[in-house]
Amino acid sequence: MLSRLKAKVGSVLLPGDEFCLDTTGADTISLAGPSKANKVVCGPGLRRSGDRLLVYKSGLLRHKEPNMFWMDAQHKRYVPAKGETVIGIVTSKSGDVFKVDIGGSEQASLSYLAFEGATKRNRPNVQVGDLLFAQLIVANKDMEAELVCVDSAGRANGMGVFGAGGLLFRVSLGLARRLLAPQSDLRAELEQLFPCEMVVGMNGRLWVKSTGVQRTLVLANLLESCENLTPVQRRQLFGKLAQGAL
Amino acid sequence: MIMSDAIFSRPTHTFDGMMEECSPSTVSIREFGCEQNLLSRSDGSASFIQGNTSVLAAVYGPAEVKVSKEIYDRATLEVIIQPKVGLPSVKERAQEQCVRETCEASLLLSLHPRSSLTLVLQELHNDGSLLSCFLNAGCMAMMDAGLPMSCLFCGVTCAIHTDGTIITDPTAAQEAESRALMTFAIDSKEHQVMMTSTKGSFSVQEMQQCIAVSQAASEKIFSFHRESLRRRYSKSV
Amino acid sequence: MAAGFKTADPLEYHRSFLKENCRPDGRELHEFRTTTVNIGSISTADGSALVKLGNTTVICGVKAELANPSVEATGKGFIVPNVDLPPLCSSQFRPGPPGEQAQAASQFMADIIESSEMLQMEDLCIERGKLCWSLYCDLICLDYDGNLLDACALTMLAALKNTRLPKVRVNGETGAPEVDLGKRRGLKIRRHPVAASFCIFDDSVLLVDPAAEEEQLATARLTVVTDEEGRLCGVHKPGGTPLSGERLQELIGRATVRQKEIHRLIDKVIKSIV
Amino acid sequence: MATVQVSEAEKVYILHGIRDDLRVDGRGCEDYRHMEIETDVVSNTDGSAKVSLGHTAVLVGIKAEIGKPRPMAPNEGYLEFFVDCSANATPEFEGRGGEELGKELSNTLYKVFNNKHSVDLKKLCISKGEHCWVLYVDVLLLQCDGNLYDAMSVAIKAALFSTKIPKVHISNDEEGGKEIELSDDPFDCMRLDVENVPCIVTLCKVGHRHVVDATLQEKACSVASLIISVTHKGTVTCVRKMGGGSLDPESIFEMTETGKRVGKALHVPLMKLLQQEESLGTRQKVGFLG
Amino acid sequence: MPVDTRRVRGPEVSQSPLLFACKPAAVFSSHGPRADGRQRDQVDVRPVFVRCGLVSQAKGSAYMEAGDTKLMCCVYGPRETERKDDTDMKCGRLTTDMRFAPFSCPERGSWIQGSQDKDFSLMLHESLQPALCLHKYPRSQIEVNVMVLENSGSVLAHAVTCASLALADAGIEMYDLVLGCAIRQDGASYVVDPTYAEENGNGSDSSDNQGRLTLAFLPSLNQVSGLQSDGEMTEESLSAGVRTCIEGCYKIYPVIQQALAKAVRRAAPPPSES
Amino acid sequence: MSPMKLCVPGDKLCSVEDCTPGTGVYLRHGYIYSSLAGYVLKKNEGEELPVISVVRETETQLLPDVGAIVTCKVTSINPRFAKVHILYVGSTPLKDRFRGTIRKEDVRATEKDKVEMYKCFRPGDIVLAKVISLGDVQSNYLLTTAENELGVVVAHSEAGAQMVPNSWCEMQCPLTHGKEFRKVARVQPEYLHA
Repeated sequence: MLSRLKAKVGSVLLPGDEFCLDTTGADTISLAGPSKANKVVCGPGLRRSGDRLLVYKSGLLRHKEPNMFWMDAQHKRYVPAKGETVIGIVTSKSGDVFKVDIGGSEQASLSYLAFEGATKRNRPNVQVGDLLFAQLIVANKDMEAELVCVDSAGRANGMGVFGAGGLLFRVSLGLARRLLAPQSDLRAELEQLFPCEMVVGMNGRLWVKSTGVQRTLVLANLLESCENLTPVQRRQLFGKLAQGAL
Repeated sequence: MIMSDAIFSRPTHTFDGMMEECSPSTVSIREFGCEQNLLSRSDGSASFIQGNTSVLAAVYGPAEVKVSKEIYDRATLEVIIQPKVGLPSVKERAQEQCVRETCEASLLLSLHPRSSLTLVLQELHNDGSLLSCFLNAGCMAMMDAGLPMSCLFCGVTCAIHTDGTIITDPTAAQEAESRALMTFAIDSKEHQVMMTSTKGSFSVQEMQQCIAVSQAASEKIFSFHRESLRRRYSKSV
Repeated sequence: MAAGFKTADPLEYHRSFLKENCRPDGRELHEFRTTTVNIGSISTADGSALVKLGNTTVICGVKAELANPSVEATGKGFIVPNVDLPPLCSSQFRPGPPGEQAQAASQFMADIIESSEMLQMEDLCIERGKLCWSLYCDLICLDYDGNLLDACALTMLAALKNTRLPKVRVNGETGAPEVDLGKRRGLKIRRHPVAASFCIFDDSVLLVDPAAEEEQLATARLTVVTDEEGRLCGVHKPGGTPLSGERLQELIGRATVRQKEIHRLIDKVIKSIV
Repeated sequence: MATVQVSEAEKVYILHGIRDDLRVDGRGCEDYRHMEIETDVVSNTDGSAKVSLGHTAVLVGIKAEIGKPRPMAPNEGYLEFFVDCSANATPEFEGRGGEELGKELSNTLYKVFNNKHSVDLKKLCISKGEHCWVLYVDVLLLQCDGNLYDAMSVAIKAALFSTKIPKVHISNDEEGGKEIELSDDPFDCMRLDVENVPCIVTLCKVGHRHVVDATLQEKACSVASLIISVTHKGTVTCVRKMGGGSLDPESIFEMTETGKRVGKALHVPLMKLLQQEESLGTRQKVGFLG
Repeated sequence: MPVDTRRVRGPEVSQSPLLFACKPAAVFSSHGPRADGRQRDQVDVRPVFVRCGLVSQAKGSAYMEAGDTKLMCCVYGPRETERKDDTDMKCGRLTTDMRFAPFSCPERGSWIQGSQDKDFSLMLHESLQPALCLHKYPRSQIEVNVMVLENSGSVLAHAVTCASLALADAGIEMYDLVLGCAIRQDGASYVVDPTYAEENGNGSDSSDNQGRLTLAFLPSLNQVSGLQSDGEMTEESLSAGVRTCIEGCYKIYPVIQQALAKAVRRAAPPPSES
Repeated sequence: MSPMKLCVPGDKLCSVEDCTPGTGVYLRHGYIYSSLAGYVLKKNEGEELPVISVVRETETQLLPDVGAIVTCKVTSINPRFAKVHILYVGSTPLKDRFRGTIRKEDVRATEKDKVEMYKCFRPGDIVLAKVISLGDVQSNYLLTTAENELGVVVAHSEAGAQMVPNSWCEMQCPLTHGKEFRKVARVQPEYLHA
């Protein structure tokens, strides 16, 4: 009964809502290969139990072809997921790993060797308190999250320790995702407004650096206020700023 | 203790939280309302108002857990109830147990093993049906925090007046006049009884009637849940 | 390996028994453990009782002290029940102030006294507004093997039935109380509230009088308190698996039967002492 | 309690020495270390004393306050002991460690004074069942170098000796109640008779012998010790076995015998010294048992 | 004074009726036979009743009655040491906790452990430790919990005996059993295993040579593991008291041995001699 | 047959000239004393002196000792070690939980540097291991699984079903047929019907 599910895409669902995925149902949409097409992929907030699909987080139901569904929710606490890029703070060194706070329930670990060009002899220069941009290669409920600062080809690819300057602050996870979306209006508009460097972690941490401290601060404030603005309001605000003193 | 300070450390100015009200029609419960996401430091928060009774709830977690409280295959949930004045006493501890075990039954704790969840419930004003308000505020705050839940729940209090009539969601004065008081937590899936806590003596029939009335009242609260969520998400598309 | 199974995967271990409709200790699902009551064994207390519910052992000593009635209720005395779970009774309890479970149990005992009206607080008044009795019911668990609430409720009831207060009169001239420790009389117990506890296993199977391990593995716990007139004076289900009204009805039926059994037992014990 | 690490070789050396009545610092088995006593050292107390024994230093302050007699003894006052093991004395006292030792020491003091003769409690009664003097005895351990009990008891005796309790006048007011007036005159005061206040002698069993006033090293070689509080008459007000080992009944008899002898001998110069210091009126350091 | 928020609270102040008794309780006289008919100046201990293994949750347990003195002891462990330090690596740690039920004494006690209870715990620790083979339990701790249910005198002495029984029942390796005995010196005469009244009474008119002595003794090794006295005694009566107590310990030795043997036999049949 | 002799701690059993001390006894001044309450057991072994022991049928508390085989449950893992609760020493269940650690280098005997903890254990797994050290003040018991007979004996798949071992490093879920990596112990007969 995928049709029932699809009909709900974009609407609010609550924990406890459930859908039947029974393919033998009468109003199954006839598809060429039901077994293949009906293979529903459950994203965050949804889980399967037998032939039922259960909602366990409140939010909006989202859908991506062919059959991927997930719940889009507004949360503040980050739950690490594999493959996501995050901004972390190095909290301690122990043995051959760094402990990095990424805002999850426990600290993630990062090996000395997971940096571009790092070897046992040539250790990266990382100090406690440094900011890092890194990718999660292990993240699941049973294990400690693990970070790397290299891609599969062994390149830094933008990851690693942040340079001096810049400002780190927190935004909601939803805003971070909006900034990272492939066609983000928000991002485009910001870039028009100021030249700046911006790093967005999926964990809701944002690092910005612009020409001068004042501009950096304005930018940070602007982003924080974007949290609750409709696109129209936002454009008005940006417009005002563009004409303003800065 | 720190948690409760956090609640008061910020004025309740709101970002995208909103106030909504709902006037019940058939089963008579007082006007109730809820505001979500009104605290910035917690991972989820809600205030719940039933008539003049109001409760503020904050959720923290999943966060790091103390080794002594770590459970290897699920999250550790802690519920802290703060009375309006004074220190929590044995009565609050018993209520904490009721709220905690109800939350534990609805949360999917196994999805966050070896982590801690904390629910802080601050009584703002008590005008009867406080335990049900704790439950309602707690549920809304957990929803706001996006914790995985198998279902929602709500709390309903019923009082049996000395003349035998059943009053749902009684005020403090009505509670004082009643000869029995029952609070139920009802789940959103099957509308069954998750929690009961009673005071006074009553017959079996009376209790069954109260359960039926509470189940009817729960429908309203659950549809309110959905409606308030819908409005909240309508803003951010 | 059966024993191995028990510690390594206790849940599976219990399931394997429940499949056969029995329990690891050999009981049937709806069977209470052997209950014994012993009263008056502590001579330093004004009333005392020791109850064994299977292995679970609780002792209660009632100490009566003289106090001033509260301003709000000048014609009433006090009953102060407290439950302690010392580290002696199980390795799961640590030394220190009472934990959540002990506190919740204390509150539950206070609720039973209030809801059942087993004792009229007016009976504890000696002179209105001036002097009254405060009965401290101190309950100590000596062996914790589950179902604390049933055992505590029964111990408290038996200890109160056993309590005999000394004769007191207020001296008209000095206003000081005069106590005649030699002359004592019993309390008037008006109702006999009896608790019956259940737990639900795997969201479905219902067990009566759960042992410690069963309690720990259960998905819900429930305690029903009934008196001799079949009225409910406490339905306590702190959370867990949702139950339907019909299911509750079934449990209440079992609790009513239990009340009769226990009431008979107490009467027998009291008679045997006199 | 503060401990030191002692190697096996050191232990053997100490043990053999003691067997021959020769201790590492040259003392015999029944000798005390150098002791210094000062009284009236803290101005805002009613009585105080500081005692140092080797490197162990103890300060005792006594405050007299008016309280209500205990219901079981309406015509007596009472003493309250509090021992503060500050982390100054040794870092081991930081946190719980000091607190526990403090409890242990003060509990022993209650036992030592739990008899009718040590201090005349009836003298502390002001009006029966209503008012009495409560003496708060606060002990502060300044430095820890073994044998806390003995140093503490000597300091308490000295402090009690120097205690001056203001005289009290009771008058009836108009409503039939009683009014208590304290004398303002600093010389119009009551003194306590400390003759019967016991001193503690700690005997450490080292090898087959026992020693008085053990140092930390000697203590580390001992498995058990016996503390004995002895009055000037030689009666015993408290005995307590301390430490993780056990003792032969015969050695207990020997030790109590020694304790009595040493304790009795300790009182004589102590009282003399206290009276001397009193008569001098001025404060000066006086060596004792040097 | 902070209020105890973890217990059900009663009236602000309440007093024991004993304080207002019109007829004072019988005083302890220092002449003639003792109130319970025992002989003075003789090693006349009360008959003891002991049972091992009553508590299902504990590793070992013992219940003991001596006259009206009733106590229970449970042993847990060896379990992982909570706070570790260097000595724990080689040697196990013994922890003792002794507390009084609030109703155990003529006057109601507080739930909160007083300094006296802590002192008892410490004495218990010092009396037991010499008997235990702690080096067999590295990295772990053995917990001894004693609950006094009724205090009718000589509690510490009986607590020592009871605890050593519980330790033996738990299968903890020991060099010897530990037995306790107490005496009350009253002028020239003495009473062995004093009752509460004898212990706390004022005694004879002459207030000289009044004291209490408690001794813990390893009977097979002939060693004293615990000794405590207070009051005021001559050195001679102290030494005599120690001898009397040792004699008293030997009196209860066979009872304790038999109780243990019985417990061993009940726990398991003899192993086959193959 | 005469009933077996019972003894309590401190009972003098015999002289060292008559017997060799076994378990549950101690030596003092040339005599053997009992340190337990139990049955006195004498075992004759050939020419030598008989061994005298005191035994209790009720499980005497065993502490995990170096060399002992223990059964434990994995409670958490990270790339460097797995934390476990020790449930059994040999076949004796422990009443109290002791914690242990299996370090990465002690998981298997070969290719130690290539071990990935996540492919060896998961929380909840039941593991057979051997005690290699009692650890120091900071650490717990150190355990190893570097033998064929040691490793995971019971594991549950993501779907919650008990998995069946495929090889020494892989197990399979009977429901979903999904495969998961583990350091599998060579199954011993007594575990088959568990």
